[in-house]
Amino acid sequence: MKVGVITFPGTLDDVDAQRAVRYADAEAVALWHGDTDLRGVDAVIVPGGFSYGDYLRCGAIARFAPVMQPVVDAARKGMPVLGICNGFQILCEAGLLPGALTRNSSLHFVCRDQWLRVENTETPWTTRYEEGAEIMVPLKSGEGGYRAQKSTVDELEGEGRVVFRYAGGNPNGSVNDIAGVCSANGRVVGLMPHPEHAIDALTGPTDHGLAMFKSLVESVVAA
Amino acid sequence: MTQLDTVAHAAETPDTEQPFRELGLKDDEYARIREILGRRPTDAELAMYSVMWSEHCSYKSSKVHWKHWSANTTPEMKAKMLAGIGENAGVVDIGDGWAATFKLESHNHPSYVEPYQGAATGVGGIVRDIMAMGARPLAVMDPLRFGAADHPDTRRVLPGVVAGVGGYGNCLGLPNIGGEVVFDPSYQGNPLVNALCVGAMRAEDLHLAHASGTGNKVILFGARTGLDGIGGVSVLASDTFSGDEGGSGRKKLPSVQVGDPFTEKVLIECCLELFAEKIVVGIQDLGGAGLSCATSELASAGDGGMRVELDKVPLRAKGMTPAEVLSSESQERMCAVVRPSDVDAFMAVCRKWDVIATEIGEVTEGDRLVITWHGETVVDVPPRTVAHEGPMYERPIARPADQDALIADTPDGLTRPRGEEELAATLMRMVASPNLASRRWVTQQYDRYVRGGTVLAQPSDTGMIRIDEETGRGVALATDCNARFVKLDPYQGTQLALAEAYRNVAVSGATPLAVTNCLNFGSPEDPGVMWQFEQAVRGLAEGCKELGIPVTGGNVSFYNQTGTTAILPTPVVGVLGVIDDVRDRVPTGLGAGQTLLLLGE
Amino acid sequence: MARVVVDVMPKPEILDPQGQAVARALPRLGFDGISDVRQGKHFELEVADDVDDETLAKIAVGLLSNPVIEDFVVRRVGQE
Amino acid sequence: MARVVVDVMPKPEILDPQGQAVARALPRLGFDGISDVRQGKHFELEVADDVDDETLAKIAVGLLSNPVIEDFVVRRVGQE
Ligand SMILES: Nc1ncnc2c1ncn2[C@@H]1O[C@H](COP(=O)(O)OP(=O)(O)O)[C@@H](O)[C@H]1O
Repeated sequence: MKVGVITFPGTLDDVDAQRAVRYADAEAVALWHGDTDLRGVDAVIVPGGFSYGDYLRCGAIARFAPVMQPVVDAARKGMPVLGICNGFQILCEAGLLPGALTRNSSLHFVCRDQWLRVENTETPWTTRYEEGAEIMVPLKSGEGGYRAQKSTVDELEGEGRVVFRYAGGNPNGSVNDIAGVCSANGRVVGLMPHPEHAIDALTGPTDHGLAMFKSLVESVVAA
Repeated sequence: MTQLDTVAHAAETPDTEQPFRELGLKDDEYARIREILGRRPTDAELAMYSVMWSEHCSYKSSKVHWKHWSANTTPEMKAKMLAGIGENAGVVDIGDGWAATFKLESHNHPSYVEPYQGAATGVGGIVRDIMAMGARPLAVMDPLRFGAADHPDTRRVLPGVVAGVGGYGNCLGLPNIGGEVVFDPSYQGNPLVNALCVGAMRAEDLHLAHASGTGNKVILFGARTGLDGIGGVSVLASDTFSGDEGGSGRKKLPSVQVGDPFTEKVLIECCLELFAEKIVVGIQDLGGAGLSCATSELASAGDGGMRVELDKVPLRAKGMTPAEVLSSESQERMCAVVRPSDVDAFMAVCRKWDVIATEIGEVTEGDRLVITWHGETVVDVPPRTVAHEGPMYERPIARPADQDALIADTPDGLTRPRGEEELAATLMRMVASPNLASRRWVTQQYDRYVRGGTVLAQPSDTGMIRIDEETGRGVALATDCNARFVKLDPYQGTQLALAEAYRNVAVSGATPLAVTNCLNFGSPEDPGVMWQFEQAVRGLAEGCKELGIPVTGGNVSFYNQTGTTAILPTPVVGVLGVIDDVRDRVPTGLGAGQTLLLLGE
Repeated sequence: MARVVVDVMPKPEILDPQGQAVARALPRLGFDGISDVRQGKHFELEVADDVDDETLAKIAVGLLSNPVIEDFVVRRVGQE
Repeated sequence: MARVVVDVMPKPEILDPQGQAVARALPRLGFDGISDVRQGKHFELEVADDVDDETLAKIAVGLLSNPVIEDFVVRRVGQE
């Protein structure tokens, strides 16, 4: 199975996302921001970084890249899509996920090993976790505060669409400690922390993130 | 618009007064330029010489002491060194066909003026040095020194510097794998912002900065050239510069550069693709001294001359003079030498990354660097005289008169804590003291995970990154300097800095291989400072010989002082080691059930 | 050529940590009498004369601001 | 209470990577005719009536802007 990993100018964690895909025994396919089709992949990861420098607003310019149109189309048809950090911001800007990410309440960039609670294990990216499981993965962002209209937040909570919640302290002022959410059909997931940096205890704090990529492979194969 | 000061015009008007003193040149230096050229320099030539002959670019006060490096480098020490002092950064063979390159550099004065941008552009500059060797930059470190932690100005400088190091490094996708934060009142008006970058490449991909092959094209690529930091290098490194370029009628220009890390990130990827396609003959980063430096150094290191059409340089500001274009310190620019047959391929790679690239000249026969402006010659110089044959000074050296008194004032007179309670209170005070307290406020603003190769970073005393995912080969780095020891005994204090960095690398499981340094001192015109400097260089060189690892490069930052009071002498030493398999690293910290052994006395 | 200004502000109900940080710093620095601070972005665009208001609004809403969290105001401030 | 607006902009000769990023994006999105974009900050302050212009200028220069690289403009926009 093939998982596409998009590179925009300024993307940083594409190599890490590709490595995580390989660790889950799938093939990583590099997608370029200028691509107009998805090269036959079964799922797409929009990785972290600072696309276009994130000078205007995180993800604001990347969402207009040519590759985003086929991503939006495929996601609407049910292709699994994962947005990590800047990728989450891009998916929000592109309207695939509700809400927006804003400046951390501390006003500082924060890089730390962060505990998360897995709240929804039905998405293709989280089936391998037990509900309520606590995992530790790196968080590293300056604009990670999740915000949305109250009605949107209520809807997300009511429909179980909060996928990850910060545990052991809210690092950025996100409403309801939200660390990650999913689309109405559950196929598109976005989160601020970086599971792709936690696939091997040699280079990350844990290997707790690997199960996300293994979940995907299982879900796609089962489908 | 004043008349363009061409070479012909300069020859006709030998008596024109020139503001060489305002540009930081001494009378004899100016006389020497006239002697070299056989006429007065043009404005553009004066700008070039003044910036390239500044302390910062020419090492005019320190160069005579480099004899200690060569005197203490044995053939065995040289064996693994692929590039050494004189290149943009040192390169060492780390086995399996891999080469690692690393260097420390200072951006002290700019970071005091504008902490965020000063620190950010400091990171940007050292990263381009590593790129200019043909390597992929892999990680950064940031040894920092600030004034007293509770001084109001430290509140301005420290958060800005840390945000700048983080803002730039995080956006480039370079993990920050270590550094230092030290507080001492001597740095109050003069914080130290040193930055280290380490990179790696296949040994055969090593690129050296030279322009050879007559007919090869000179291509400037990256950001546009603006009025940033015009004369910055001189004003920042030599304290006597008024900021005006002389005769151009411009008001005082900013000596501050603003960094654009996104442009640099794209430039990195673009360069790596150019290297991979093997279409770069020579490459040079544009740092302090901008195009003055890049063109003269490329030409000087090559086997011919060079012709540059300066008006082709893409500009950001209107009405810039040739002298300004040559001196601009606009960031995120590189200069490459490319075979004519590869120019199209070169441009295609740049287009892919949306990087502006412009052919500005070519390598010529002969040995002159000729620069034209809309067809008229404004520079015609032997490039070596600009880049490599600047002035050299034997500054007076004298052990400070108060050194004995300083040493005599031992800690023996201090009261010691007695009894449990006093000991506990002392311990609490130490733990809470700024120099021993947790560095988390700083380190958590730095991404240490990006690229997935970081094996050790904070809280370890050594940073370690994996270079080869198949074999696990990696490098370890530590930077250290206890400047109070150096003040007491610059020779031994510097050796202690070396020994500490060496030990930190060794205990991580890596084998130390090479040394870089950033020598931060006061004014070289102060004989006491020069004594510290000479002792430090000799100490480091002889220490390296003892340990069997060479100094491969470094940086000198003089004039770090407030008024006449110099900072503590701060020769920061960086040691790089190699580890065959990073899985064998030794992490810091104890596990349950482990036995604690003390080695040594 | 005309100069166009676009001001983008966080919506009133959205938390504005930057503005709050300024508001908290003011009394510490001895400045009293400032009861609220909000921080947004200010853009200045040089615009050809044939760019109409509708286009400017599209740029403001589609690119310069995020309607989920921000409001914007477009003003033409002068000819050049 | 009065409302005061402070606009802070990068000095003209200083590189503005943010504005450049927007300027480069616009043609890609199909918006032509915008020749230059500069991006700065926009502050809105609620100010007691006895706060004078001198105080406002001090706040603008000391806290809201960085005089090394930025210019600012203070405007009183209305009473509340
Ligand atoms: N400026 C900095 N940048 C990055 N890491 C830093 C910086 N300062 C300190 N660190 C890291 O924080 C950790 C603790 O630093 P420090 O307290 O200086 O250690 P030690 O006193 O044991 O040398 C180390 O891993 C060090 O590399």
